Amino acid sequence: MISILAILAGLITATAVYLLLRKSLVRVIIGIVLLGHAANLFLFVISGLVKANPPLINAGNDTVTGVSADPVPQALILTAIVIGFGVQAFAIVLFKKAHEKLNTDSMDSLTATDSSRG
Amino acid sequence: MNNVLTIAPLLLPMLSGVLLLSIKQNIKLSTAVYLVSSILQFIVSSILLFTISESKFFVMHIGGWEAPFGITIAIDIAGSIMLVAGSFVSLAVALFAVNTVEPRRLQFGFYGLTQFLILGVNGAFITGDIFNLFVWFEVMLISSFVLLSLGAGKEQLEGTIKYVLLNLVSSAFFLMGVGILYSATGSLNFAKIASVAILNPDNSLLTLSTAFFIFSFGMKAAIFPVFFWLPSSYHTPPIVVTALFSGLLTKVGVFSLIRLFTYVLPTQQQEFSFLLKVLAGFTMVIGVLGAIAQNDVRRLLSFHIISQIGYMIMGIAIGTAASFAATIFYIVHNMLAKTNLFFAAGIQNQILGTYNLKKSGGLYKTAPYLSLLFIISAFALAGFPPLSGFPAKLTLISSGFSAGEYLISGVAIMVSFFTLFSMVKIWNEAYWKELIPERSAGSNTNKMMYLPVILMALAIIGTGVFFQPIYHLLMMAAHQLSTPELYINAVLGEV
Amino acid sequence: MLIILSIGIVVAILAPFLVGSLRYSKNEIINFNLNPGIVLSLIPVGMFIFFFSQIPLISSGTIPFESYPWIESLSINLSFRLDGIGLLFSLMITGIGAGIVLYAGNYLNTHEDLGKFYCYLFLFMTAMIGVSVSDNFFAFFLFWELTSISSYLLIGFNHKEDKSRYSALQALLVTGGGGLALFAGFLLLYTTTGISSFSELSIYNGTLSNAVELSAMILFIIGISTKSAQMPFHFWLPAAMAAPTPVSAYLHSATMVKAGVFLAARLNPYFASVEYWSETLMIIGGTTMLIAALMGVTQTDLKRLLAYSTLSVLGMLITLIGMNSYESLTAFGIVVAAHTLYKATLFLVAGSVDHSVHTRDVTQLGALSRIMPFTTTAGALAALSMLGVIPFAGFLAKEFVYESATQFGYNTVLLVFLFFVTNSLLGAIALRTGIGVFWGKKNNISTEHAHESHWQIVVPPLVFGFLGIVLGIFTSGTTAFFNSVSNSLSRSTLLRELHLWHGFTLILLLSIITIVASYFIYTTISKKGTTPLELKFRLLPTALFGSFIEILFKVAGAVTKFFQNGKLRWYISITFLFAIILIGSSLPFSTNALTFTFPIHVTIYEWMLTAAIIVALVIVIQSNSRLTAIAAMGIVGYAIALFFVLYSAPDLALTQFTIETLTVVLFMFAIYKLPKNVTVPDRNTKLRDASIALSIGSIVTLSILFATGSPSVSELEVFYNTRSLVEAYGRNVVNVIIVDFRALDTLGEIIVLAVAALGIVALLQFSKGEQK
Amino acid sequence: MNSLILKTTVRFINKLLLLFSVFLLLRGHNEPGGGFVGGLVASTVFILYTLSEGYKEALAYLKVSPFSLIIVGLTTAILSALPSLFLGDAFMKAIWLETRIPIIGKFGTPFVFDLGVYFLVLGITLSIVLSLRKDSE
Repeated sequence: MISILAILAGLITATAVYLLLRKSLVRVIIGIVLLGHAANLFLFVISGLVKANPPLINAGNDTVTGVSADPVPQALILTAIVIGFGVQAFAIVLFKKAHEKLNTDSMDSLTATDSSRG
Repeated sequence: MNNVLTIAPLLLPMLSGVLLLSIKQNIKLSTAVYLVSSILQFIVSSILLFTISESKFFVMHIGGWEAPFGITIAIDIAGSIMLVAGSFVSLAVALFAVNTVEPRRLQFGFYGLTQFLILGVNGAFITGDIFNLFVWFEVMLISSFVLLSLGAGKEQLEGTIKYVLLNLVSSAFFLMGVGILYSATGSLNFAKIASVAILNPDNSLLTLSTAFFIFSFGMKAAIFPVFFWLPSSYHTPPIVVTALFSGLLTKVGVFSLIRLFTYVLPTQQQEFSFLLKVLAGFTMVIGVLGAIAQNDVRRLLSFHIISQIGYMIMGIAIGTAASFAATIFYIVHNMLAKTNLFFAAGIQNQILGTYNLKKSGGLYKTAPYLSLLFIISAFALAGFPPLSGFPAKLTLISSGFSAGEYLISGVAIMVSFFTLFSMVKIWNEAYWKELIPERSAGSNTNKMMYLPVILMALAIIGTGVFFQPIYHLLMMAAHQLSTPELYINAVLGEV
Repeated sequence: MLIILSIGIVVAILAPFLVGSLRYSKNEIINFNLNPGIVLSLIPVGMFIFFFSQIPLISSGTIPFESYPWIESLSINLSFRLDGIGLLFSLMITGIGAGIVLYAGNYLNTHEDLGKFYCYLFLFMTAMIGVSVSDNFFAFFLFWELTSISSYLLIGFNHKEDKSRYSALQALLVTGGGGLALFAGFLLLYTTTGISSFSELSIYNGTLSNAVELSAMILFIIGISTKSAQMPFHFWLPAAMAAPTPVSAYLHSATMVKAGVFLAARLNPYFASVEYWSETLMIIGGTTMLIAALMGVTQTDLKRLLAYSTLSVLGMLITLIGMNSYESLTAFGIVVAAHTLYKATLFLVAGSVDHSVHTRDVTQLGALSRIMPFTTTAGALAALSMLGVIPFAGFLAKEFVYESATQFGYNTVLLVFLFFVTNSLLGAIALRTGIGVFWGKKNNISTEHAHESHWQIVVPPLVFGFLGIVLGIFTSGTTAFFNSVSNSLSRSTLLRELHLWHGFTLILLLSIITIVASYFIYTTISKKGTTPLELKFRLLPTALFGSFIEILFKVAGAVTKFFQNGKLRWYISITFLFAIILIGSSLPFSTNALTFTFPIHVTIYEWMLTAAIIVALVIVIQSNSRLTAIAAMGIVGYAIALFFVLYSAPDLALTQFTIETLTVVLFMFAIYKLPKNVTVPDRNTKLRDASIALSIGSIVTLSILFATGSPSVSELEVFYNTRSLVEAYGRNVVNVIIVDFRALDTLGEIIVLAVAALGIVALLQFSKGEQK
Repeated sequence: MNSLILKTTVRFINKLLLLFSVFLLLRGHNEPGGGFVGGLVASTVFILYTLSEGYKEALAYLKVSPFSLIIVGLTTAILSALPSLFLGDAFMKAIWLETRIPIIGKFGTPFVFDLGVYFLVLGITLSIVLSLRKDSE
């Protein structure tokens, strides 16, 4: 299953990259969200998969029993998801605002800050 | 006491950040708190630097969980040098900000945001954990996003979009690098990873994760060819924000690269040395050419940041103790000189109402003190003795010569020629050229605006003139950096 | 010597205030006209007296040495050594300096920037003394660069004129570039030998590799040639005449331009034994002295005439060092001294004339001897010295030059001829500038308002002019001193008596013929401006420099436009291409095995989820409707959450579900009002982007497959699983990690959230509030 | 959205959701849940209220500004990290009460920290959603 998920992570990344290269602001921002998903999935898959044994300590035990999922990447991904959410939320609103102010949906028209007319 | 001192670089900006946010509507009070906190942070980090040179490392295991299980904060000499320089820059920025930032921005939490930015920067300087580094990067990034977009002007929004997109890509790759590293070593702690890496220098997964990190940190440091976000965005916010960014942000990327090749994966430096040299050369050259092509002071200086980053990358690429020492000082020198040039540009804009060099002029006559302050920073950047840029270039290039790296050192020397040229370009246009109609300096500048500029200029002169004790410190820092065993022992305990 | 240098710096800093207060007191408090030039000239006079008093000591062979630590660990010290040549230069700098300070006090009396002028001038003077006495390479470099900076500021003194600014830029770039070469040269010697001072270098007996020796030599020669305006870097010097005349007199004839020559002299004790050093210097110097004299003689502007003759003499000095014979090194010291005296005088005289008659064109000037008797006297004294008439110092200098040429082992005839031609041309220039202006026929200028200049302008050149005779007559008294000068230029020590009169020799005959030839040339060339020769050798390099700047701008513009073209999509493409190259090339194909296993034990749920994600991805890419794309994006997120459920990560799943929902809600709030703007990319763009995307995707997939090769239980996992309940009192290990084991991450995380929220509110409300 | 059904439903469901969010927060240390998810669920209460009544009413229903929730959350979280420092221990070292408290179980600074997260998440979600809502009106 690792192989499938690895390919999936690759496909999500590829889609994200493809979207980042599109003109439309909306697609670019979707690309950003997908890239975040890909990175999280990457982190998840790369540290191995364990089915149906979450890192929880059952009543009566002092430690996690059996071959359980590694809690470390889970904790990292949790943090990464939340951070990613914060940053993406900002980016979404930024795009909305930019669209309102600049009145464009095209990435290609965002060239004002690099023209050397200054 | 050492406990408090170790966590203070995080605790102080964190506390003052929250405090400043909660009192943001009261401008007088928050200004006072902001200044006091900035001064305090500088004092504390200086105390840290003075005390650390005796006991070598300040290590704290957050939450009391021993390394490598918890998150470790480990301050070395290099880190504390960065803290002092960083807090000095932010103090100067604070002094500049209280005189220039308009109340509206303050009501939206400008002061607090700068504190969180500094929190992220400090965290990146002192953390001993790779994922924690990611978190501090994000703290720094989101604060910079908000500072950059605050005000929501058209250009600002556009610049922020470019900045945000490219940096988010870099964050995603950072995370992937962490994943590979964890999978390869089973740890997130620098020292632990390093000890594993030293035992298995041939582990090719380490090389792979290093590539991810070089990409991500390189992007943050704005090296060739991933510097685009910087010139697109740095000139759009108010100049004080640009000054703060130029002093801190890219340097964090560079410093993280140093960390990567010293305390995390010291065995990988050799592997990437050649690539880094190539990148360093291109970064220097493309950056300075970009600077020459500009007519807007802020853009010119922004491209300059890139060019100067190339020098630091060169130091990392050479990878000797001497070159690490030189790179650390080069970062400090650049923080000072660059920030000050942006300040000077800001005052220039206050007087002339424009950043455009074609429309500028007359400052030599109308603002003689500004002229002096500008020329100190500009010549420092070009490496004239006895200003800070001289020992910076001297140590860096001599470390290159000593290591037999003549080609890249030669490029570095050539680029200083063009650096000089671009600085003189500003001088000729904005200062010497006659401006008709003439504007007088007194019209809309606040005398207090000069205070941080003078402070910085004194620091530029001081670090150049009194370089001997600094050099001593640098050599101790470099000794730590080039002997990862010291770090490993300090963090993990004698094994 | 540190004291002298410190005084110089302090005076430089105080000068603007002094000038300001003197001007103020003149108007307001005391009605006493004290010119700042008079006050300030006392400083260099004092310094001169100090250096003068050192002559007996130095002549006796003693070399005072002081050293102050600067960056000891790098062997960078402020170490000073006052040897013969250092003393000679210090005397020149302070002596001429005193005159210049006095002179400028009147010459620029009314100039608004007089204060700044003195500041730069004293900075320069200090820097020059520093150059002369520094022993440590880096101390030397410090002062060397300071001369470049102060010279830059002085050349651009009339900064409002485009021409001044351009000339200053030219001078700074050429000398600054040379400075960098010098820096590299010093560093090269330092890093390969550990030597950091001239005195160590001059007795260095170790061996350097040929490559190091050759590159250091080339670097130094670049430094020397740029500073001393040798071919092909000579063009900045005539342009530097844009500076006020006292500056030209001081920097660009008497002192700064000699710094390069001085460096050659300083390095000569070691480098004389290095292959090609002497030959290179002779070729460069010889070319420069001949061509500059040829170019100079036809000039019509007084300052230009003098500038070219300076160039020529600088070439001669370089040649003399290159010859490296005992005679030539003795001649070197005397030529330096004689040239300084007569050239400073002539420049000051030119300034005086310009000040009075308001032209510097020799074809217009003439018959000023009646109107300006003192200026005339000074001019004549200097011209006679330059012409080489007995008993002037210039005569002595010429004698020694000819002697060293005739005594030189090979190519004697060529050398003698070269010196003869150059000297004759220089003599003609002397006649044009020092004689023709005053005694020639009265030309078509109005001399109605012409007058003799103020004493402050007349006295310095007169004194210098007279010193030219004094030096000539008291030759024998200076023997010991000039011997100490020549001894500091080479490793050997030989003593030699100096006499003004050598009897009737071949050399005397040569001297006489030279004067005759000079007169002949002077009468032949009546009026001429720019000649084809000058076009080739001045304007060409100037034009080359100009086009260098132009090309630089063009290249810089083009490169910048190429990389930073404003197109975000280009930036992203390049960024990903970089990732592909950097990371792709680090993939461990050769060492690690891919852990690709065919999915056998895969449940139907997993296949469904996989299919859902793939379909959603296709929809995201293909769909023209935003809403559909956003919904499909949500499906990807939810499917991942379900994978988290399947693979034992309930907390992740919970968070992913809520976050995904929130993100979609945010999208709806923010985006759904946006207008539809469907642009279909063309096939090529699609293909290009798809290949970038797929490359990155494969890198991600391959990285995972390579890295999951050796699954092992990490010690972290074990630690957390066993301690979570016992020490942190929680059964949910992931949550315990988040709030306890790695709580600092979470603290950072919530700060990110807080700042993001703050930023979002600011984005939405900032401009709104402004409108109200 | 002035649907009466929605309004009634929201009023009924709100109390339940709020209770659920506290439940999630409390059990987080032992079962999936925690301050973050709890905070998010709590915020849906007010988001639903915004949808049914409007953002001004939602603000009134909340009684405090979302921004002050952020500050409270941040302050709580940071304060929970400090006591150990005063005791000379490492930053953020957990301090636990000896006695167990009903429902929560062991009470200690990590719980306070999680509480801070809860408030902060509630605050940020609301400030984002409400200001977006305000912006589009």
